[in-house]
Amino acid sequence: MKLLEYQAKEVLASLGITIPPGVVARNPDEAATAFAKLGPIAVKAQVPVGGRGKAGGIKLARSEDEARRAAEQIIGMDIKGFKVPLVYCEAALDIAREIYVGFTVDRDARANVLLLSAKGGMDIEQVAEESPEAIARLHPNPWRGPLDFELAQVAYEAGLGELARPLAALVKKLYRAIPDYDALTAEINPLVVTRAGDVIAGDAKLEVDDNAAWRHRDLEERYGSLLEGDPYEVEAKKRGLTYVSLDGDIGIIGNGAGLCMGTLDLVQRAGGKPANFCDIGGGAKAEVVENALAVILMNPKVKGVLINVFGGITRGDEVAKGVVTARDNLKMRLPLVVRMSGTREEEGRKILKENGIEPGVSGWEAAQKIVELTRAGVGR
Amino acid sequence: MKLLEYQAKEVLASLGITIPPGVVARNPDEAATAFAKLGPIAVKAQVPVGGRGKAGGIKLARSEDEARRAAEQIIGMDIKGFKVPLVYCEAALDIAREIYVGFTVDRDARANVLLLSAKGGMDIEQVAEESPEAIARLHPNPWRGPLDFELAQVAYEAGLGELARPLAALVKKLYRAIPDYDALTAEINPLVVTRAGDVIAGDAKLEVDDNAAWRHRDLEERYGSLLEGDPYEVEAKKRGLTYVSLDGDIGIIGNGAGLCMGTLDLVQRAGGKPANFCDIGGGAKAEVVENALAVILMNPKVKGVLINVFGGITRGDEVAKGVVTARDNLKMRLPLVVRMSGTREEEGRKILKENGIEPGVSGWEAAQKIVELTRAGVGR
Amino acid sequence: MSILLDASTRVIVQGITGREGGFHTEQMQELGTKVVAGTSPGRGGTAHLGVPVFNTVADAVKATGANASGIFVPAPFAADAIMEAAAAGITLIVCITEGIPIQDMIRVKDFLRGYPGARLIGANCPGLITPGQAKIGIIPQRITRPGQVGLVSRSGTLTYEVASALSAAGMGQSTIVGIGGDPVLGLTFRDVVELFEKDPETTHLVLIGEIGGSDEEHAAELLARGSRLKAVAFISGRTAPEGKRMGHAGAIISGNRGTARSKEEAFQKAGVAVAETTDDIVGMLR
Amino acid sequence: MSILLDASTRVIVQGITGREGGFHTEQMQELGTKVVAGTSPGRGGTAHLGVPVFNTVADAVKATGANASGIFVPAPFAADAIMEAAAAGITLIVCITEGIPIQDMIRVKDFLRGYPGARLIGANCPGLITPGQAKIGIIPQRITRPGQVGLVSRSGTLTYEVASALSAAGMGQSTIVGIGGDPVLGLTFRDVVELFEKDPETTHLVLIGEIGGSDEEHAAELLARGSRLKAVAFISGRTAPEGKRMGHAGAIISGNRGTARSKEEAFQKAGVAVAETTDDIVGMLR
Repeated sequence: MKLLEYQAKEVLASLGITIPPGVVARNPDEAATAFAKLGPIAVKAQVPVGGRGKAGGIKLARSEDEARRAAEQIIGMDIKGFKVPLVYCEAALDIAREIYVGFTVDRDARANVLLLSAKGGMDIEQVAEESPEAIARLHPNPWRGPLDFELAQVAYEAGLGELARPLAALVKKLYRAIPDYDALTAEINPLVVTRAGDVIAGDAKLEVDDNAAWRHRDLEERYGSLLEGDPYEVEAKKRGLTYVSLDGDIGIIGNGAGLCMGTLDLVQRAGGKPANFCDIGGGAKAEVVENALAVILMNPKVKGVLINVFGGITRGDEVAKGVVTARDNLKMRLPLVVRMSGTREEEGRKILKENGIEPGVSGWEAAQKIVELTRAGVGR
Repeated sequence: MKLLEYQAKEVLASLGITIPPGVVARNPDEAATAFAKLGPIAVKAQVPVGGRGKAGGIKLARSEDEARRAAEQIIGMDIKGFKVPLVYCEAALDIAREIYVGFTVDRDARANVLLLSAKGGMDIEQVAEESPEAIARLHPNPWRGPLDFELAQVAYEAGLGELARPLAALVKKLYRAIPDYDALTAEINPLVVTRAGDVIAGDAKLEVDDNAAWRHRDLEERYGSLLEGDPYEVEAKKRGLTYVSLDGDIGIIGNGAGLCMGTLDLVQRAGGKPANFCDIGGGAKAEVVENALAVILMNPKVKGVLINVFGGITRGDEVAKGVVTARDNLKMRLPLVVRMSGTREEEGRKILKENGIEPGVSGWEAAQKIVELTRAGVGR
Repeated sequence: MSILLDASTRVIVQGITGREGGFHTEQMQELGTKVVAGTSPGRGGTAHLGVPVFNTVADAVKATGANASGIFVPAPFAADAIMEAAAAGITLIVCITEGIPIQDMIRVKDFLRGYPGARLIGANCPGLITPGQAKIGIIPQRITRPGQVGLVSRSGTLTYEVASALSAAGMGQSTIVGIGGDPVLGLTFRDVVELFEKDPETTHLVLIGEIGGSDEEHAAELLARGSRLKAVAFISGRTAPEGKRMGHAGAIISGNRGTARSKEEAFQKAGVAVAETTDDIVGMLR
Repeated sequence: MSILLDASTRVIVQGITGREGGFHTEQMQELGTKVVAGTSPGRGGTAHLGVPVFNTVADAVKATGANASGIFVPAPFAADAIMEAAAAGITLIVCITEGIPIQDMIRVKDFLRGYPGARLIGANCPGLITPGQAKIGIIPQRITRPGQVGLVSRSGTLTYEVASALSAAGMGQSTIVGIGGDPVLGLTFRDVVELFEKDPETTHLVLIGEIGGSDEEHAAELLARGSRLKAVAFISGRTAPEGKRMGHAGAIISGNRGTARSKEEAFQKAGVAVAETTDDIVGMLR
């Protein structure tokens, strides 16, 4: 779960990190009120993706009128597929310098990594590419957390030695987001050092591990409803499916992430364009298949669906029956190709054929079939 | 700092542990009010030592009148040298069984140890002696804290397997007293399992490391004033001295705990009885010596004082001058023997003699001298 | 004739009384796996599926001399179960459970440093099987047959695909290891490849990788130093769009790292044939 | 001719710019100790007492090849300083600081398990000295002289007493180690005795113990297995009342454990002479 900026800042504030005074505004009037309260403000689009500045999602307002106009322009805007639901109006800071500080999971090290750089306010991936030496790194022990001497070392490495103490204090607070909130990313960019010497979170990113949602029901209750991005992904999540929207027109269902990704590859190789990634996990119960089909069919761009199920233990005839039932319940008319294997796979294929569904023996064969059928526009 | 029962319980409650409803009473009226509020109560003397039950410091009250009388009897009582400042009135529990659970520092293992026993409500040292197998032990890793499987194991070992889950939850909360409050001891005895199946702290002991007082100023502010035990120890603490009251009549001052203890041994060997242990630490500045002497002279039982200072780096003449000044400032008339060594120790001894203070060349000689002088009753 | 696991391995099942644990224990027993015990807190002293049940792994190890464990407990308890197994002296720990929080696994990985003898497979993996001898996990024995191909894979169902195809073509397997697709896991490709190199009965190697991370690249580096195994690699997710997380499997690419291309190039550089589809693997392996 | 420390040991001082650190660094230099650097956060790049100052121990080790450290930082920072030294590769860490919270030291002890090459002396100790060669800490060199008596002690001032008496009697010392009196500390009596056993130049041994804990008993157990050293032990606190904590030193007795009697009996059983007062030690050692 990727929190919005103002949500992430609320969490950081609860960990003891200083954030600028700010107010959420859902309409231009509220933005004007925010200005009245805070004075000059930045009006910022709240979307769970980066790059909103370049997309025009951040505007400075030096009057109530400007605040109102900024909110008018930003709310409802589309930024990388996310419709902006509200803006965050934040008091302008007296910036002396900007620092980058963030934790993320370093997959290769199987550990969390702290990244610290004097080049704050910039895209850290770009900094990493252009001047990797400008980023100091620390892999804290996951039970101990970062130790004082480690934080001092990394501050000196980053050329921020004179700020070693306030930085260590801040980083230890930021680190708490990992054990306390299962953060996969906890980033402050820029971390603003004001001319008064205070250290304040200028922006904040916080991604909470979905696998740990059961430990953080409170977060989901407080913030979850606002995090709607892609409508199909939202719907799929509600139905307990692992689903990612893509750009194409062929719906894909598979069991297992690897098989599912492999199926995307095959469809693309056969000249088609997948509309999604949808992993229904082990087994292949009728109910789950129906849920997956229902979500895929919500998308009007979809012209056909390929189901690729490897039945390790599941029986082929059962999978076939399930698919038929799901299709019938949903009154689906688009081309449907099903490739499955497992015990009784031939019986399964027979059932499919009898019900007007194209069976495939191999994934590659099935991929070619669905591409062919969707090109022909069957069912439309 | 050993907290009183009600203070320890407040801390445990802040860690999420269930405690019985209770009220502090400073006089019989407040105890009566507590009864009115809580019904049948235990009226418990609040002193930072064990064994108050045997000393008559705990009484059950089944009426306002009984509550009043119990408080009357208990408040002001002397329990092992502690004058009872107040009582804690606690609602009686519906006890199904009593368990012992506690953390303490296992010096030999250089680690904290969890002790868990189905024999709750008893003196755990007695249980340890009589049936050591009745106590299950766990040394949690100090960075990780106790892990779930470790807690399950120790619960089964203690014969408390059927309570493994609630016990694990409780012990993890109790453990927080270690990292959060620098607890040296955090003990719940008895841990009461009610007939309703709830797990409640019947009594609580919490000792906070004095070395970590700077991390827990809040605790000292909230509770410190009530923890007055021996008045000389309290006074010494205020003056920053390491002081322990003993039963005899010869005041002892030394620099270094080992030397100081060794001096006690020598005095006892020479037939005397030390009145205290007082370690003034490295060096031996006049001001510190004066503070130590002042505290020792508060005790009317003291008939003479022995100062034993090994001057590793300190100069003997300076120590001598400091002692003389301290004695004069305090107008001390009791016998004073000073044994010191270091550079210029002979000059130092000369200064002492000139000022009517007995110098000693070795600790043993000095110990014999002070015993002799106090027996003679010089200065009284 | 195998790595990690054979008919003599003494296996316990953590969570044996659960639905999944019970079902797969029976499958494991059917193949001949020496399942010596199960654990289920509060059920100690009973029996299930013909084996004794203990409250703790320590008890089970003490009573049965078990040296391997299959973990089928729910995600909130799985990290603890892995640590319990390691602390009890289990040297092969196979965690099938999916959906374990990443931070739990990061802590587990550090915990395991204290138990250098313990090997973890998974979590979120199908486990491993030595065809005809034993399995821990959920790989269907029906699609395997004994032989000389070592198979190591990050994906469950793709493993089954390939094993099926190999068996159908008469190419049996020495051991099949599903290492799991989570970002933080136990044995890596490289670890498993090293074991296959040392197993004289394994002559061929199939690696099934995925986008994300650099584990495939590290295995390729090892193979580049020279290998006696005839190897074919396959990477799934080559057409996955950048920056999208493909399922809990954690397959995600950022920048140039962890792309299918970088992995395929690493294998090619190491002299390992790279298959374009799983259907091609059998033919390329011959 | 010594254990742990000699004239070739390359020493840094953590907290060199502090009052204590500075004073004792000068003393250490006066004896000839090879002090190669100091650390003081924010003072990196400067010099103090003729040696370069670094911000971190890692920097100091990198620049000077230091292998030992004396720690003179205030108690709230001391545990971190010990861990910093170990992590930077220092193998002899001597922590003089007193008043470190016990829980900090318990965490440090566990941290040091990850650095088996690092030896910690203290905290809350006077450090160690190899007379005529080098010292780390605060033992006054004036009262020592080179020789063949190994001296290990939990108490600071009692150490000085005994060293003085030995030196005055013409019995020089190979190395004097003040291990400190805190309940949770680094090297124990047993560890130091083992080192003296292996040092061919040490022929005599003096142990100065204290009530509390079982470290003296453990050293006695080792000596009971046979020792080439002529040894005398002394235990202070024999008349301390039960259950009273004697100063920060943590000397406390509960039940029968850790009493002066149990320690003295352990030494006697091991064939080690036990002195009744420190004044008796020299005579008994001859």
